[in-house]
Amino acid sequence: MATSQEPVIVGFLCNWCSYAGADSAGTGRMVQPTNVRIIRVPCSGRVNPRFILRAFQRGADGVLVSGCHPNDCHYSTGNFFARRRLLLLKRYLEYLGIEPARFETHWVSASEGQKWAEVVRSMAERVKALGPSPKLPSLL
Amino acid sequence: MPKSLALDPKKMKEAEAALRTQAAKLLSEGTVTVFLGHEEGWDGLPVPFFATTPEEAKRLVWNPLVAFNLAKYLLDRLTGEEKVGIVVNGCGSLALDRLLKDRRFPRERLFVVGIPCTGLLDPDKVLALPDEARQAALEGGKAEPGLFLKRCGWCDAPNPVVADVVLGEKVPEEAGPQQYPRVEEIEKMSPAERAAHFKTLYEKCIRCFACRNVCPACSCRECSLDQWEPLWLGKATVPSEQLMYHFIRAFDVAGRCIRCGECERVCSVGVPLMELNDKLMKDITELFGVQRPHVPADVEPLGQWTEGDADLEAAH
Amino acid sequence: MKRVGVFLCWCGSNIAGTVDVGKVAEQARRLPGVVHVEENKYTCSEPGQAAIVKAIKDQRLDRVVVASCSPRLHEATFRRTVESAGLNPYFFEMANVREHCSWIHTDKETATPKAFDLVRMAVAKALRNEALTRGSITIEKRALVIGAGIAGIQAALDIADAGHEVILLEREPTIGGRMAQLDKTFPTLDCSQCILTPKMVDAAKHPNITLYTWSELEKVAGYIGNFTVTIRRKARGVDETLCTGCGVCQSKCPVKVPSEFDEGMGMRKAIYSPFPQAVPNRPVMDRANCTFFKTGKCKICERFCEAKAIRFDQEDSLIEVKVGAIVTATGFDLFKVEKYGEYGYGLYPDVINSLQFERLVNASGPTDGKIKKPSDHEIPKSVAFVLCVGSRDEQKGTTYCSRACCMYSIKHAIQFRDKVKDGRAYVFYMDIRTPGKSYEEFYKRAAVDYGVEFIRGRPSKIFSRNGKLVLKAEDTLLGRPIEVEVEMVVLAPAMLARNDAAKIAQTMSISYDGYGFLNEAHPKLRPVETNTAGIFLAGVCQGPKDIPDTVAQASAAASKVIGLLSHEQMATEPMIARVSEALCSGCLWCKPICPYQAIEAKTITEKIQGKVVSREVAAVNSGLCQGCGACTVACRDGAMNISGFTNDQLLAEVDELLGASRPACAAE
Amino acid sequence: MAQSPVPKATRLVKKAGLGAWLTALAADNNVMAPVTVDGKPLFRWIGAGEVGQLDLAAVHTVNSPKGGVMPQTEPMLTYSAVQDGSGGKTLDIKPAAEDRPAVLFGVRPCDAAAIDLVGKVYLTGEFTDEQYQARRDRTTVVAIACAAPAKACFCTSFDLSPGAVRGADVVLYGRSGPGSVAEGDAYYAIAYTERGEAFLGGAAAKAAGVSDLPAGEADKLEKIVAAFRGLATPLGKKLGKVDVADKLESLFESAYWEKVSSRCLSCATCTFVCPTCYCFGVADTGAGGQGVRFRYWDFCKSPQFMLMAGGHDPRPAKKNRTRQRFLHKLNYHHNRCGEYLCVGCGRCVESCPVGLHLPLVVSDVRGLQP
Repeated sequence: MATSQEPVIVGFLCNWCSYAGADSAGTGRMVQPTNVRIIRVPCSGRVNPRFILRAFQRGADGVLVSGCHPNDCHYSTGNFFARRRLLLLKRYLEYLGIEPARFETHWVSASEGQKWAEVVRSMAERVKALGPSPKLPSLL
Repeated sequence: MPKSLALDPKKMKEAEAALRTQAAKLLSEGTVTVFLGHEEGWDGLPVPFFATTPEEAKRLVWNPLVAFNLAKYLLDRLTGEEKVGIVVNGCGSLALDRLLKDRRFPRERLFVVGIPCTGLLDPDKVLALPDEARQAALEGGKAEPGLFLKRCGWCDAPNPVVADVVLGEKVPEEAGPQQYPRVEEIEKMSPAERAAHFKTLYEKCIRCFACRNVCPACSCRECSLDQWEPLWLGKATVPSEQLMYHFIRAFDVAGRCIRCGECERVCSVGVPLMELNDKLMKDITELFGVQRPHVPADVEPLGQWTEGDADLEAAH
Repeated sequence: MKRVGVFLCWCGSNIAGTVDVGKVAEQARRLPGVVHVEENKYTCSEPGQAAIVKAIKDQRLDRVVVASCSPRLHEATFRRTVESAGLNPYFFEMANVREHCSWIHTDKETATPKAFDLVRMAVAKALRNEALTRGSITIEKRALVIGAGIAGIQAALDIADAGHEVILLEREPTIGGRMAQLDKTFPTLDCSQCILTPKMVDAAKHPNITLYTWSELEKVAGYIGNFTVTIRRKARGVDETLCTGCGVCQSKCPVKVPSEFDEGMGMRKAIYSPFPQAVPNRPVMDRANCTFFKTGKCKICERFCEAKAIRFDQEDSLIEVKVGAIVTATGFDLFKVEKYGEYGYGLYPDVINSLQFERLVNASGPTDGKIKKPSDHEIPKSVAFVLCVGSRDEQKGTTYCSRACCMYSIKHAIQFRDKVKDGRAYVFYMDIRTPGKSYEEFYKRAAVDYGVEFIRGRPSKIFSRNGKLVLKAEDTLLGRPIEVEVEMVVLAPAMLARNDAAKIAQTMSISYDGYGFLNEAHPKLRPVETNTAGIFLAGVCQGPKDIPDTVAQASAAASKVIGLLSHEQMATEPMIARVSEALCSGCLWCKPICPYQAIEAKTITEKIQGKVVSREVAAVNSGLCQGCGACTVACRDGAMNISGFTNDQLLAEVDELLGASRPACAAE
Repeated sequence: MAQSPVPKATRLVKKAGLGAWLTALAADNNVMAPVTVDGKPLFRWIGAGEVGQLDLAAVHTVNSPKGGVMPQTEPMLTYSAVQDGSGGKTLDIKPAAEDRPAVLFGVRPCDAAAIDLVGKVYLTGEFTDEQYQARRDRTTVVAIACAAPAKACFCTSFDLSPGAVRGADVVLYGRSGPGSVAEGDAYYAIAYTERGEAFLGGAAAKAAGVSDLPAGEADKLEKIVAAFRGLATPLGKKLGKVDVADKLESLFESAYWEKVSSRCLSCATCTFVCPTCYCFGVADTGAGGQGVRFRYWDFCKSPQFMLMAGGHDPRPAKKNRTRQRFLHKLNYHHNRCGEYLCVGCGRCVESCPVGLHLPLVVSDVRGLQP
């Protein structure tokens, strides 16, 4: 069986904007690379930085968080809290030696299928250019 | 190093006498049923000590080696009605305030004796000195800057911020932006160098949890790192799990760390934990404009936001 | 052991064309917990759903995973299917292999393993799904309508007519709002007051409507079906029960101040009703201008009041009301045209704004309906109407179009031409926007029948020359600079959100946009709901609109309220936050993060080492919580979770994707 | 000491040859040795490239070499769900791969004794821990006698000494004898087991220039070895022989435990640095039906240690847990095996952040009223 060597990007998408945006991209048949696996969350504010670290720890080559544009949050403020946490996280990951391009956050609305497709394309490209994420030794 | 760090053993001796009197009074009058302080331990170093009688209060010590923050012991007394006495210096009071802001102990059950601080010495370093030099440091106040606790080097809160009574005079405070030279050094490394640097850190750690257990910002009833469902942290002490441990520990105290450095001090294998905590504090200042991120605030920096926070999307 | 059934949908060739569904099925059989795997042409079809029901029964499935389209499309469908087979609907989980896979990929070799990854993740999550039950909350069958302009009045009447109690709140002395200030309405030119005042009276007399004027919203607590609203009844200075509305106090009061209702074009007294048809017909005392409050002497009104209704010592009072739903209809403010210094508003008395023109042209206005120049009370022979003052101007005003100004300015031009037969009316516009029934015709009539002169160009300057006002502009149709001399200029200001809209929004915990307009839950599909359940929007507080749209939206909001209040109980969504009290340390850092104020401290008692102790923990109000999950991240204890999106479930998805297995299932 | 152990072979190795010895050993063995990392002496597995970091100066590494025979994390088996012949599923289980032979080099006599002490727990009685047995069977312990015991050393409070042999296959004695910090230019390498004898005769030893004892040095050697074994330890002198097992029988309910435990941080420092603490937990890691079952060090000071499903905890407070740790070492184990579960290495004295350690408890207990 051929094991895929394609990089894997874990996407945490808010249900109301970005997940719907990714649906729009699908409905519009906007062809994208196969690297992203989407995990649906209610809001970008639900994304615990620990989830992101867990993904990297388990060998993800990239992590992508996407939510509603600031001021458009379905829950009004969730993405503002997310923005703070993830700003701090972004710098922290970089500090720990995880290349900055491996972790990105984007604001994609339900109607922005085109933008979502572009986010996927460009991030996949950047992560591919970096090569596989360096993995720390584990039992697995 | 702040200028106020002129070790004054004589003042401390006076404070010690006043502390014993104060604690004995509180205990004899029944204001408190226990008083949290230090006594002289087996090898001459102070160890945490909990006096319950005026007699025992005489054993309390206050000297340049009382490095241990006592606030965390309050958690052992959460269930109960009795009032607890505690002695704090500047950083000790920050630890206490941390617990108060985290609603982990009721203020009304506390009687806080504050002592302004002229600096503390690193017990391990002092213990390693030849007898004469040790004496000179402890009794003569002649201590090289390197002998002080690391945290004294960046201290901007030598006076207790929480106290019911203060023994001794206020120490002049020097406010200024916190410096993070070691973080700046690491920031200059390449990503690969940084990854390698922190890998050595993960490999060293034996995951004894002393850093977590001593930390005044880590006060959960049951640490999520000890929980099985979900298993936030795997039990294997392999570098990938150590990364997770150190990430979660540091990120959970981000914005709440008081920069006491106790985590690093109690680490038996020398993991430089403040390299992680300091980075987050530095960034909280840079990103969110919190000028003294180590001072407990009414709303934690990550529990709020402003419209003006940096555009995360553009940060890529 | 859990028994998971996996149903793989072909969606005709929509999925099967790009994903080797058979291969995914083969691999899925190996997954832990999976006891049944089945492919369907169309899982959402009748036979597809029947297959799920059958498998649940035959295979004793306790978890169901469907790999098909987006859960946003069919999650509800399949939950019902699962429920119909006797399984808790929340034991269902979905893998989106169409929108997120087959439709966006072209290569079967790579799309197939990705589809399998998505299935694995869904199975891993489903294994941790829990039975959730919808709760129910009792509904207080009463509505609050905030703002009694035409939107609020319409909503209140509709709700009241449906048989529900309504509290209608208005902070001005009278209901009626902006529409009461208008003279005629476009495009029919029927008299605004004539169509409004009957509704005002209806509202006042309706047995189901309680009117609180001169009152403001103080606090809103609670949640859908159970709001507790605190209202500040401002001291009126008049005992409303005794006052007969005779008006003597007003006529005797010696103080004159510019009338807000007349937009400063006329005067009012310190004790006053804004206009004769005010409802209720009870005056209010303006303490800031009252001589007694300023000097301690006067009390003339009291002397003349036969009903003995004057109360100098009256104080504000707070009342609390319980309502099940709230309609927000707080209206709008006008853009301050002073911001366009080059237009000379404030400098030249004959440069006025449109609402002032409404008062001038109104028969019951300060000039009895005669269009007179404020400077010399002469009738102007020429008037220029300037559109988009503050609208569609990023630099000085707002980016948006205020939607009504084209039409009412055309109306103004027609009214002017009607009253001043030899006058000339100029309209300076950027685009004339007439999207409404009979609107375009109205515009044509103005140009053709009334000879209104339309000039496409935004004036760059208005200045005075020889006692006349000169508008300097570029006629963009002719492509040349022009100067037009007139005797009066009317500026059409942008409609703005109320200057305290943000405060009102915060009081109610609803969101608002950068201009302060309140946000609807969805711009197309939920235009009158807000993101706070039980709070609805009507009128310009949501965004600029004209009267017909305002009334339509008000009735829409009312119908939502009526729908809500027609139930005794309401089901609550179970996918909301929950606290593990055993783990909660009671730090309550979750509390400030909650956008719905759904988290409160609660004291619990428990036995610790034989001792009974009490301590505080966080408690989630299931009526308020909307399930966003922001609190879960603030919770370091791991005590806070979102049902349906628990930490355990989300980590399981990550672990499953990246964990030990990562088997690819492409062609061997 | 009851009777002197009998050497099986006696050799001399130049200090300068140690590096070559370790390098040669590393080719076929996993080698664990004391190295200094950022100022902290640690016992670590070292590769051939890290031989230069060998540091025998510190008497105590922060951690003990117990990880050499009881890794902190040790895979036990791997499992994966596979299809069986009939379209169903079955679990494919494979034992963990075996490591290479191991040499624990530069182990202090107390730590070597600890390996033997703990070995009894795993290898005697009704149940033999096969994985532990296999690991012990492929491990050679090369101890080094302590020329200058540290302040916290108290091995002499038990039947041990800075020159003790228990648990070691080979013991290195500094040629210039105890008392001098510089241990001289060479060591006497004495094998006390067949494994040790083979080890000294092996190819790696040759590469290090391990030679026969120069003629006429046998007497000197005997004196020096005796001197090592007669050497006092600072804390041992203060503490005397540990003798509290019987007394503790009556102190289970003593208020002392509450008092002494009150400052405990509930961390694992004492347990993890202790050469004789051996408790472990078992866990799985993996996903998608594949994974690894492993054991890992657990610690009785943890509030989770005895927590049972359903929430009951037989040792709910620090008092219970602290009492357990010390009674285990000073009473229970003594009752079972006739010796204390402590070798006096002094690490708890040095590492406990709040000065709560075994010698303190021993001396306190002596003063307690039963």
